[in-house]
Amino acid sequence: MTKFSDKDILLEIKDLRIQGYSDETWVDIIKGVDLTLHRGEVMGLIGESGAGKSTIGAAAMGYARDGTRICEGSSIEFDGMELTTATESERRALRGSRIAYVAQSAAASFNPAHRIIDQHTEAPVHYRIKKRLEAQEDAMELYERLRLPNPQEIGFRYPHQVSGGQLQRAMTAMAMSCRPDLIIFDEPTTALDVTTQIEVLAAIRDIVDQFNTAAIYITHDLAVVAQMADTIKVLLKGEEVEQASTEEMLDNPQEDYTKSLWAVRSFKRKQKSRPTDGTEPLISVQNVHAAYTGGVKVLDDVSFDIYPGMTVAVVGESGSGKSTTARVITGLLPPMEGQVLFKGEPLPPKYTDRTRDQLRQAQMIYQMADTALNPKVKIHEIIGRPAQFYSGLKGTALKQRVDELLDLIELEPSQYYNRYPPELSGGQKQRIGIARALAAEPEFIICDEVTSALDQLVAEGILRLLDRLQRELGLAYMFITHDLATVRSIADEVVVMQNGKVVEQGPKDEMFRPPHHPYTDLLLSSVPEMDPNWLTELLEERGLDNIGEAATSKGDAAPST
Amino acid sequence: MSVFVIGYYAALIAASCLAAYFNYRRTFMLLFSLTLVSFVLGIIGGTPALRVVTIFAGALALAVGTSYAFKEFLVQIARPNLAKELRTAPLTASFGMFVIFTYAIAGIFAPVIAPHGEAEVIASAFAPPDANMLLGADQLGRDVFSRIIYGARNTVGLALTATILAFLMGALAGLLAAVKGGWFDQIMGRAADVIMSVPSLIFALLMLSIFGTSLVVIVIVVAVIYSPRVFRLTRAVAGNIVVMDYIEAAKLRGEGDWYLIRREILPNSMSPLIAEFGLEFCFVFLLIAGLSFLGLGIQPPTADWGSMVRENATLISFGDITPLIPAAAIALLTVAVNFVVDWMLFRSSGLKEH
Amino acid sequence: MGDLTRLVLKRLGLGLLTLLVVSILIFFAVELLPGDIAEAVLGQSATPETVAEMRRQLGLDQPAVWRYLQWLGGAVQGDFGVSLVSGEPVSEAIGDRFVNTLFLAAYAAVIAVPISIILGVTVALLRNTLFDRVANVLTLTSISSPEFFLGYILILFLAVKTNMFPAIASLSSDMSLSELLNRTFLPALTLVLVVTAHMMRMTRAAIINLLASPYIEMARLKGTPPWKVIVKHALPNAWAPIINVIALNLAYLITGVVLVEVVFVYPGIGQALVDAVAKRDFPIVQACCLIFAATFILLNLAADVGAILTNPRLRHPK
Amino acid sequence: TKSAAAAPQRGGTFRWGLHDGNTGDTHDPGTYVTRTMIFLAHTHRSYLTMINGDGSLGPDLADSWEASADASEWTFNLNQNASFHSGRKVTADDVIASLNHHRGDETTSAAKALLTDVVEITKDGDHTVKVKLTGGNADLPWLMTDYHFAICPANDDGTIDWKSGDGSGPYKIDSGEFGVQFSLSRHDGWHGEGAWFDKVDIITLNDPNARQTALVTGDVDSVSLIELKTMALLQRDPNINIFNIPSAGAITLPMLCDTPPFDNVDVRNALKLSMNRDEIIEKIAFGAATKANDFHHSPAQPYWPDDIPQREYDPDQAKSLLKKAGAEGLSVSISTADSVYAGAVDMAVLYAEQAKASGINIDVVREPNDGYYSDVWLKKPWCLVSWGARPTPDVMYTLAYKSDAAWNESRWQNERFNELLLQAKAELDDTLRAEMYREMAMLARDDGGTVIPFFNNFVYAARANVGTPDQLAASWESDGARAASRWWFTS
Ligand SMILES: Nc1ncnc2c1ncn2[C@@H]1O[C@H](COP(=O)(O)OP(=O)(O)OP(=O)(O)O)[C@@H](O)[C@H]1O
Ligand SMILES: Nc1ncnc2c1ncn2[C@@H]1O[C@H](COP(=O)(O)OP(=O)(O)OP(=O)(O)O)[C@@H](O)[C@H]1O
Ligand SMILES: [Mg+2]
Ligand SMILES: [Mg+2]
Repeated sequence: MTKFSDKDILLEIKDLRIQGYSDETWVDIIKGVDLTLHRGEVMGLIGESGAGKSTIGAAAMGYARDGTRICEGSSIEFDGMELTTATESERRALRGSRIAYVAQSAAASFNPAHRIIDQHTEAPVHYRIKKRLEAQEDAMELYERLRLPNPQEIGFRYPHQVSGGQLQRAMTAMAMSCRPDLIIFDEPTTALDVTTQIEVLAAIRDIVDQFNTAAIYITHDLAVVAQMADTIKVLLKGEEVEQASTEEMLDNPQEDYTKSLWAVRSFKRKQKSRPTDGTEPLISVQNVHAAYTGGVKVLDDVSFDIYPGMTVAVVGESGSGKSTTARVITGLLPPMEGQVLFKGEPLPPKYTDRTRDQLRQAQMIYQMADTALNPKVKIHEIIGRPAQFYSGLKGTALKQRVDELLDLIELEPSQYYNRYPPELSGGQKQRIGIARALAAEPEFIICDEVTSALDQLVAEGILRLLDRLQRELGLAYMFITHDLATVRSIADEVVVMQNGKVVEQGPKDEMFRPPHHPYTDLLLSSVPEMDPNWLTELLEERGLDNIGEAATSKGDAAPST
Repeated sequence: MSVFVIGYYAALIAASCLAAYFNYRRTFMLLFSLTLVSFVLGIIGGTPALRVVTIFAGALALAVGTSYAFKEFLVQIARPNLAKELRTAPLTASFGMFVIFTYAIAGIFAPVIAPHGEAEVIASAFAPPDANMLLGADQLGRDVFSRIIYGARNTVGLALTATILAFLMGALAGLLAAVKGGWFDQIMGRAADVIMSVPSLIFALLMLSIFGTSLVVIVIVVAVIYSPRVFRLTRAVAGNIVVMDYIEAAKLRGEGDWYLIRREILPNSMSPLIAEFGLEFCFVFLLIAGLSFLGLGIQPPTADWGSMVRENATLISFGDITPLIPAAAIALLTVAVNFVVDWMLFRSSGLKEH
Repeated sequence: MGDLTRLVLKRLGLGLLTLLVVSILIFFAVELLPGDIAEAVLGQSATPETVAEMRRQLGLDQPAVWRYLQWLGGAVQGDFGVSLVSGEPVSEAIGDRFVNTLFLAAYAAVIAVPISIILGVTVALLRNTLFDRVANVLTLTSISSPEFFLGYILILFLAVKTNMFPAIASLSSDMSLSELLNRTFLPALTLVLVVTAHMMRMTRAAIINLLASPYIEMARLKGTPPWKVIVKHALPNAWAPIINVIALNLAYLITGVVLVEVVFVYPGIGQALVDAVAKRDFPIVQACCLIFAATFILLNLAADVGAILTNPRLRHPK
Repeated sequence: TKSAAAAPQRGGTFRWGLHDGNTGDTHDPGTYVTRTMIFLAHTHRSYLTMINGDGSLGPDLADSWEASADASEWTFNLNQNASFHSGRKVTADDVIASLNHHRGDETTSAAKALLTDVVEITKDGDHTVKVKLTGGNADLPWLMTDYHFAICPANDDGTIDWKSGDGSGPYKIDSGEFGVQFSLSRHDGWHGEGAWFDKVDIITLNDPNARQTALVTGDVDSVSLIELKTMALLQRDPNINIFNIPSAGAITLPMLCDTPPFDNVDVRNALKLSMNRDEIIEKIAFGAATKANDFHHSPAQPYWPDDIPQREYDPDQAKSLLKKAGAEGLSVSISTADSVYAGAVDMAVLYAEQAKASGINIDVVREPNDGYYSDVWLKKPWCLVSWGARPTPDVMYTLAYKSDAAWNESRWQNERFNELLLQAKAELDDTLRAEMYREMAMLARDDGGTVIPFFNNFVYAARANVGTPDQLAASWESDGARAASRWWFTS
């Protein structure tokens, strides 16, 4: 609080209360939060999913998101103007020009129908701040500052022609287009992988510094916010837990909840090693080459083994072929060459040719629980179906099995038995996905980025659950991820992939000990650490140009699904 | 200035003041603009114009009241889950449900409700309404009200059967095409093109002339004419669903096509299909009415709204409203169905605004 | 763009196949219709000998398959035969009428398409307000009575009572364009009323369906005014379904307006088709149906191409 | 009729809306079937004879005609002034070729049946035609008014040129499109009297509403058919005159007399007694009809027997007849279609209601309009038929009641009736002939298989500024289809 004087207050929120409409009633989402932001200050807003971070961010613009309303008695004062009582058009006049917003997923928030630059110039032209051509030139300048490749040309592309990291930077540039006093970043890097995340973080930090713009940086990742913010505010269920300057917060968290956030990263389990008694590997991927129809080769001579009861982590940046490997194993994508052995027996390449039992043995847990669970099917049927299908359970036996599974994933059966997936939280959905895989009683489960869409507390819970199940049921996991922190905590062996090739593999502890393959090195060093100076140091170490490199080399990467 | 006129303005102004006092801004704006409009109307049209406004407003208020009460009623009797959904329904939607409900009752209990038989000749041609015949008589001296009631059973029954059949055929083919893909998809797509590219009246004429004009044939022919549209829609919707991970998961489990369609895809494609149902239903009505242009529709003396409009349509040219009554019956149902559909669409859009 | 050309060519090829199937279907359907041209032409006064004689003269005594192949042989070379009744070449018999139909369809479309899109956008903007409800009730009411009845009502008010437009749309070759537009205004208006509701509701639904998207919220957060959010941000992404419904309705305007033609005595192709079916004049029926099918195929193709052109993802693949 | 007959005057374009036309129409007189073509034929072509406004037979192309004593040979003397629109004079060759168009094995003419008893047609000089018959036929000159027998120019090979649309009628075709509209202008060399209008536009208006509004708005000057339902409403318009002319056209309900239960005469009579004709005329024809008595001979035709008692609605007697026939609780179905007659389906429904009183259940089956006369008529045991007006009872009876007639729609066989028919045909003495027709009427009424509810009137209309003769012909709508040559504009 020392850095900024009280005269420079830009935004002052007092006793903010926001209600959301659900189930025909208004429920409190934000229960009286105060917030003071000075010019040039960056405030980090953290808290678990659903804490109300985005809602506060929008409220700072005087905007109540669809289905929410700001209650009377709240006060939002922006630069001397009271937003709660201002008319809609007065409030609208601020948006884009004086307060800008950077959305969580740039890919979804850019309008697919217009070129990036047209969306960029929309606000300045609308507010008559700049002429279109001027605005375009300014955009190119901003692109350059944000180290986007081809700054002269990239704006004339459509959003789908640009990679996720680049879009996120273009979004930041767009927010800058009117040189606003305040930018709200709503989890701008959650959808990006570690290597890309760094570039975006660096770009945001630069631009905010350069223009002395105030910012609210919303995230659920403490390590990230540590790099960005001057002050940090921790939220829980719509209420403030504590607020302090970044250093203070990191060194000396006061509240239990904040401390628990720290503890997440401490989960670690003992590493197991391969059985030495000559047991055959459960799954053996042998010299697999694969391509999607009509496309280029996606997998190039991939081989690795997975032994019973062990966890093999497959890491690599987006588009490196991790999911494709999983598809080959499950038989969704027959390989061009090579084969997959199950306990030494070759599996038919196409899943339609596999027997029911072969299908049962290899189950998959998907990354996006939202798309992996049918929203119109009740929980008990989602979980019960594999049990019914493979084991022929019926009636009370089936119900008992479903209850058992629900118990296993720590969801109270009586409460969740009849719910539909949309009525669950992200973590709960992911648990249902796990239960569905378990219901088949497999020996082997593929976990495709099961934690990347979840916040850390929940993700931690899932990892513990998987670990417990492995211990109790002796399962083998193939754990696809790009998050090395997760790898550290759960893996026994690691396979690193890049551009469809396995670049390195071995037991975890070896992998985390230098020397590495340069790519592994890049991955490892990109995982943010809880040190406020980590990013600065890393950038110095790598040199600015290197980061840009990492972004362009995978401009084509498809967003992971 | 009659008592009516004074009362009229007094009521309006009082209501406006009340609304203003209690801070109902929209209600106030509505009421007060009505007051202002009424001044103009009163000057131009005199008391009769005001009466029309009153009747109109009264009818509207009645409709609003009924809808509100009906919604509360439904909320009370529905299961908790359903009740929760119903509570979100706007008044228009509950009005729609009320009308549909009324039509259903009228259709199911037609013989009990209708004072006369649908074919019974009881008066002279075009006899005016009286205590016995609420809406007067038609060209043969049959009670129009009774025929409207029976029409609800015949027309709606037929249209409903035909539409449902069209949806069964179209949706099933669309789902299968989406799941199977490949040549099956192609063949079904081309077949749909062929059916759609023959004008529907001609298609109906050809089919009905060849296979006869029994009710069953009519239903099947109408269903065949409309199923390609449903097919295309379903195919498009299901096409978006089959790429979802949960479908992949089910396929990996080794599930058959039938299970995929029934348990996984269908529940997720319901809402666009239902929305389409609202309009198709109305088109089916009209096609059946159009069939009677070719002498192919429902057999006489069965009452059918479309034919009732047709039979006396020329009277409208002389300002006689006889044909408007069945036309209004159709229009009311169409509007009602689409009000409900609008609500479903709105829900599926994920918007929550008020 | 190479992909687009390939798509168009492929679809055109499939379209030809569809036409072939349609022609087979129509031929045998007409063949299966009870009665034949001889009985139809002679009507009530047909006697077995005259009917037999007429059949012989028209070559109807040959096997159906043979006659179909003969027709097909001609059609492939662009000769669609002569009307069995009048002996006139098919192109002469229906050429003018098709032009008339196209004119009326274009007239109606030029009014209906912009109106329904503008109305659709407006009701999407003012969704769930009184305006929305009223617009919906009105358009829905207009499609819920048979189109001929709608025509009668328009005639009553605009022709008989106020004498603003002529009640019958008979054409002559020496009319000026404005006279033509005036003469055909009522049938065009009827058609407009018939097709507007569908297109308007689809526009509304397609737009509303997008309003919960993140980029719409983003647009709002950029300070874009509500109408601009709809017009600039939602509409461009909603084109695909809208274009499809427009195509469907345009096809209807060309192929489905027999009743309107009858009511307004408009010499269009629909009337010609119905007459030809009544007379079992196979070459005419076939030609009309093929024209209709081709229209339908082309419009569908245009809709698909339109959907691609309005979607940058498809227009500029990576 | 409302309009007073003022002195006719020349000028104007007569726009004439006709109620039935088809894109597939042609100028071939052998296949005339729609009203548009029939009326057009009466406007641009000529016939040998014509029916006058007062119902008598008058000259057209033939100045005069005489029969041999047994009426088996007829001579027609042609008008020497008559010429085709092309300018060529009308000769005996044209007449012979035109009549031969409907004869012989090669013909596809619908009128073939009418000329089966013609043995030979010869000429006697350029302007005399002789027709030789197998037996006597006193009605041959009447027969020549049939709409098929339009005279067209002959080709050299004895066929006719019908395609060009040339004729010798009062107006010549300037332009036209079948099923849509024809424009005609006066043929200055016409041999007849009248043709007051300068031009005539014939417009096909199939839709009843289109006809009425066109008349009301003045888009046409006259229409050939008014929908009966709205007749009374239209009558209120002071600018419009409605003509309501009793005709010889009839609605018939033929039962196949060789098919049970109609093979029992008591059943047939019970059905005839179960019809309340007054109510049907009131509700279906809206009064515009003449009550019929189950024999197909109308007051608008010559020799009508006026002393036959009218059959009335009598459910009780019907019941007792049914009892006698052992057919109580009779259930039959009747086929009908909308296209037969406006209100045909309604009529059947109403009849079914009336017959309930006799304990008869009539099931109304609506058949498709399309192909009604080829699929239903003469095939289904009981159906509803509409007959155009025929000039004489002989033509009508020969066509549809003679036991071996192709169109004996009820398959009624009656020796005595056939005998009388042949006798009457050749009988030139009017009193004797009338006597025979009376007996035939009684036979048809009491034994025949056809229920005839009414003879429908022709109801058509013109705008008030159209002048008409005092008497309007009852052979077709619009003054015997000759409005174009008989009417005029008054102002
Ligand atoms: N329209 C609404 N109606 C009812 N509840 C809502 C609505 N919008 C949000 N909420 C609830 O408000 C709470 C806060 O939501 P918000 O989006 O602000 O969370 P967040 O902290 O941004 O979470 P995340 O990290 O998942 O983005 C959540 O519990 C959410 O379910
Ligand atoms: N269905 C598909 N058709 C064609 N190409 C595909 C398809 N799915 C993926 N690809 C391509 O294959 C490559 C590897 O994709 P894959 O999904 O295996 O990557 P990943 O390592 O799982 O990435 P992420 O971390 O983003 O999930 C990418 O270049 C991608 O664009
Ligand atoms: Mg959020
Ligand atoms: Mg992946």
